[in-house]
Amino acid sequence: MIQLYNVSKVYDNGVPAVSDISLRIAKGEFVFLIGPSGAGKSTLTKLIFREQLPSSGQIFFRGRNILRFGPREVLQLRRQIGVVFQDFRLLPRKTVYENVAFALEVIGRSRKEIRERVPAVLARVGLSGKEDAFPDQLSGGEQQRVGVARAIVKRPLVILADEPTGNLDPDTSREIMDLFEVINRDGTTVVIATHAWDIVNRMRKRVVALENGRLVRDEERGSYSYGA
Amino acid sequence: MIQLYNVSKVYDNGVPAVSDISLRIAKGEFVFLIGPSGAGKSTLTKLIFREQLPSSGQIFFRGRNILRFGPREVLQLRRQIGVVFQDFRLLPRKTVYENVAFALEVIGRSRKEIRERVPAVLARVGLSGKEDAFPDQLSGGEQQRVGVARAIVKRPLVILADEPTGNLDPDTSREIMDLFEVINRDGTTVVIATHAWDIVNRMRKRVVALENGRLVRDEERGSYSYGA
Amino acid sequence: MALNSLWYCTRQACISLTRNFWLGVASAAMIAVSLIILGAFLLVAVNANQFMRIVESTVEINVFLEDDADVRDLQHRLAGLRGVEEIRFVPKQQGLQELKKAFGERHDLLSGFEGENNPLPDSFRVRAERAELVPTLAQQISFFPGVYKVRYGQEYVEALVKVTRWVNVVALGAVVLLGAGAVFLIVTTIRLSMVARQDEIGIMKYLGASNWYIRGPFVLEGMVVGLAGACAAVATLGAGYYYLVVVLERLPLLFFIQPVTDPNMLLSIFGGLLGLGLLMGGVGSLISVRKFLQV
Amino acid sequence: MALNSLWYCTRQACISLTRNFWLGVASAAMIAVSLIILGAFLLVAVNANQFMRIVESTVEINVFLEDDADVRDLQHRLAGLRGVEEIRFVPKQQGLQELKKAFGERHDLLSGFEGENNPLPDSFRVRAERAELVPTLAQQISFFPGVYKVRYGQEYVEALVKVTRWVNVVALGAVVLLGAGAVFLIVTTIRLSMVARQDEIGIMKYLGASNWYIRGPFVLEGMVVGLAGACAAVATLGAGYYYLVVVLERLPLLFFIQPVTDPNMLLSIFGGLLGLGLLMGGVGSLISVRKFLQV
Ligand SMILES: Nc1ncnc2c1ncn2[C@@H]1O[C@H](COP(=O)(O)OP(=O)(O)OP(=O)(O)O)[C@@H](O)[C@H]1O
Ligand SMILES: Nc1ncnc2c1ncn2[C@@H]1O[C@H](COP(=O)(O)OP(=O)(O)OP(=O)(O)O)[C@@H](O)[C@H]1O
Ligand SMILES: [Mg+2]
Ligand SMILES: [Mg+2]
Repeated sequence: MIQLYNVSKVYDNGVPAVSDISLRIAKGEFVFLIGPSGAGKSTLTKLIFREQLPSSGQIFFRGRNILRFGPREVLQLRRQIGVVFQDFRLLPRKTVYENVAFALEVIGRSRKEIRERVPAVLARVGLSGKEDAFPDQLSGGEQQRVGVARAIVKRPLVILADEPTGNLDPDTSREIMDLFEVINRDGTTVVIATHAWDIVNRMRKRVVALENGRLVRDEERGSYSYGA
Repeated sequence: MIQLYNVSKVYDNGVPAVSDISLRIAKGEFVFLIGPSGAGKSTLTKLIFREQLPSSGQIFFRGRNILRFGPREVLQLRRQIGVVFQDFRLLPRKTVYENVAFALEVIGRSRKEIRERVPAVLARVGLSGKEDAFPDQLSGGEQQRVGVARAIVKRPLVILADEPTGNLDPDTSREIMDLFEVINRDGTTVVIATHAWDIVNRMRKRVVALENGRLVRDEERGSYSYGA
Repeated sequence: MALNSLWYCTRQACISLTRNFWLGVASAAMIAVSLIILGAFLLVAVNANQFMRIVESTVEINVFLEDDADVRDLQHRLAGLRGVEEIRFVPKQQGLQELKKAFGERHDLLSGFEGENNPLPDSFRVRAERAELVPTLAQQISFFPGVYKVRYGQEYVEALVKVTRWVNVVALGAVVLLGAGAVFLIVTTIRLSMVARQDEIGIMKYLGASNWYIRGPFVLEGMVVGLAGACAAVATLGAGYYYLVVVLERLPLLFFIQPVTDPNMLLSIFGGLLGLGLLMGGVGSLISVRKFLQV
Repeated sequence: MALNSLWYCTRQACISLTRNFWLGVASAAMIAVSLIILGAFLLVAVNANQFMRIVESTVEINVFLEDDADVRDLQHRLAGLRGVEEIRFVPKQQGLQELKKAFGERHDLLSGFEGENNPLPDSFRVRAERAELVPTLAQQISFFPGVYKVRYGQEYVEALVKVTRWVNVVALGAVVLLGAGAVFLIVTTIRLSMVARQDEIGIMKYLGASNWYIRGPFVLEGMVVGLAGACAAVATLGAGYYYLVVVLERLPLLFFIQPVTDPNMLLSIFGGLLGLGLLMGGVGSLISVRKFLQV
């Protein structure tokens, strides 16, 4: 599904965020991306849906080099990926309902389908009753769950979730992670960057650990630990 | 230090975020505020430094009713409290150094003192070398630590930290919490709203639990649990 | 699908307009102010032009005839000239009357010249279509048989021609400058209001929204705001101009200030302003969004 | 402490200006465009006023004397009148010469009136300070001993007075309107650019920053931007006006368009524009920030 070959990213100000990473994620996998703060987890996910372009290396999505994509193909790429952003990135002038519906409108779904799916997804992340609230009328955890709902509502091929439970209590975190697992069982590839060591240890999925922008560990059924 | 008497907050859109809470926090205490997502933790902290006004009830800070404060006294109140915001609220057009220095400039500290203290604090939260970066050039966890540095640099009477480790890995989270404990030992009152159950359980401080806007538990040397 | 998109754009634009009501009002007001200034100047320019044409129409060529001139033949010749607007024959008696009138109270000075003693010749008064044609016409006429002398206010005509050209150049220049200024003001306003939405546009891009999907509502919103501003401008200008016309009519002595009331001309000015507002709103939004679409 | 604050404001304003360079340039350009329009109109108004005054100065009262009038005494009386600008004595010979000139080529008509036969009386030509004084003066003079008749172009003077009043009213109205428009444009621009910083201001408030601490840099920045825009406007207007003056001088026939070149007048206009830019930038920022300080 996703392949990275010797990918490096040096930001404009000279910070090397990701260094020489090669990685292969197959269709249907469930991957935890772990590492200390500033290790390059977010940068790696941004490279995959082309928010950022790598300084060197190649990135393939479904066998095609995304660095050669034209504008239309970039759109298609992003429509096939559901992203949960670490900083939420909700549309501030749209209600919760509209924010989630927007992800479906973008991919051209019918209004009927939107009216069915959006409330169902909001219920699954525990936001029933908050449909008409604007993002600045939500608690931190509620905003985060809107981000999760927006990513999963379009049933994408791949879900990239960057720290999706950072503002959630343990119970809700577990529910959200279970939700990702259910979606993964239906065949969706899931990549989650996280600091939730308890959940990583409990779920025993593939764990990819970064440190200082380098890949330091890649383990099936791994646990939360990195470095020496 | 801080007293709340029958405080309730109903937001403009009719959401009752905090209901009839009475609470007393003595000088030098260390309090964890816990509760599920949307329980009203952030609202409670916002009430204390007068970002929000309660719908009913009284709030006292150092024996004085903050609801009767005029503009000048509100400034004084806020200068005596160091706040870590759940959504960081860094000044986007200032560098990391300037963001932290701003908290000292506001309370009228000399430039010499600023030049000494800011780098020291940045070093303690592990951000040495990031002084000249702008907030949008930082990882999520780095931004959060800038927020922590800004709150503690002015050595306030009270620290209100809203989810200060949500974007930090376990090791860094522990370091930050240890930092708060050190500061608390020097006499600073510390109130931390958090979901980090592991840290709450390890540190064994006073725990105040909210659920649906109500105070459901208040326990010295408590552990992370709420509800029935 | 296309209809679906149109519906989407319209709905989004409506939502955005109501949720950002004050931003929209501010932008519309900016557009209105710009267009009022531009429109007021257009009206001034049109009126200046008409005023010059009225002044021009007062310029006459005096053609004095020999005593034995063939009046009919000359009349035909004059009528055949290009650029002649009007020809009037003035027999010498009438010429004397006019001279007396010019003398006013002292006309008794001329009392000895009545009847047979009238020393004035017969003459034609010729009006040209434009003042600048007068010198050439005068020269052509002077060669006609039976013409004793041709006279016109040479200095006056030359000055008039120069002033006319100047008024035209200045008016055109000012309208172009003001137009450019208005366009600049409008585009900058829209761009400034767009900065606040920069993040929004970026987020939409990351969600895979196509450029037109993002632009559409903005452009429609811009057009609505632009049209609203232009309507306000046209209403203000129209009312102000109407009032001015009414007031000027009440001052009969200001005979030489005859405001333009040709409905076609006024409609094309006001219509042009409306179109400009619409266009500016739409194109301005389009250009402003473009900058933020490079994600 | 006060010095410290000033230093802080200056430093913050400088940092902000360099980091938000394009926003500053856009705002300055908006201010420049507004002030250019306002300034251009001020110049037009000042020139129109001067033009009217030149036209007024051509209005003369003809005072015809009785044959036995005491010229010296009359001259004294006329000089004693309020509102008289200039008095000129015209003996009857000179009167005849002027009449002949008016007759132009046909002056031979008057050849019988030379010397003793001259039917014209001696006269004074009186110029008033302002055209509107002419009717009153004429009446006063007509009662003086030795005055045979007083004449002036009554219709002409009345029309002139009305036009002058109109030009003044229209010019003042337009300047006020354009000034209000410019102020509105500038304030709205600053407010729009402030929306982008709304969050920033809120954060500063929550950190305990006093209102002046937040406002200071914004106001200083606004003043710098306003002054920059005003400087651009004054430079453009100054160069354009200088060019116009030079061109008009080269057209000697446009005798009646004498552009205002009085340095005091021009300096006060340009200085006023600079002050307006500075003030608007500062006050505009102050007002705009205020809205966001209510936290
Ligand atoms: N836009 C940017 N410009 C410059 N440097 C950046 C930018 N974004 C991130 N960085 C730097 O790149 C490094 C990796 O950042 P990244 O956001 O990928 O870390 P992360 O693993 O997601 O950390 P966290 O767990 O704190 O979110 C950090 O040192 C950060 O300062
Ligand atoms: N500005 C607001 N306007 C309206 N409702 C609000 C606003 N802020 C919060 N709320 C609502 O008030 C309730 C409590 O919110 P609060 O932010 O205090 O929760 P919290 O305990 O901090 O949750 P979290 O752990 O997710 O941050 C929530 O239901 C939320 O939707
Ligand atoms: Mg990250
Ligand atoms: Mg919260």
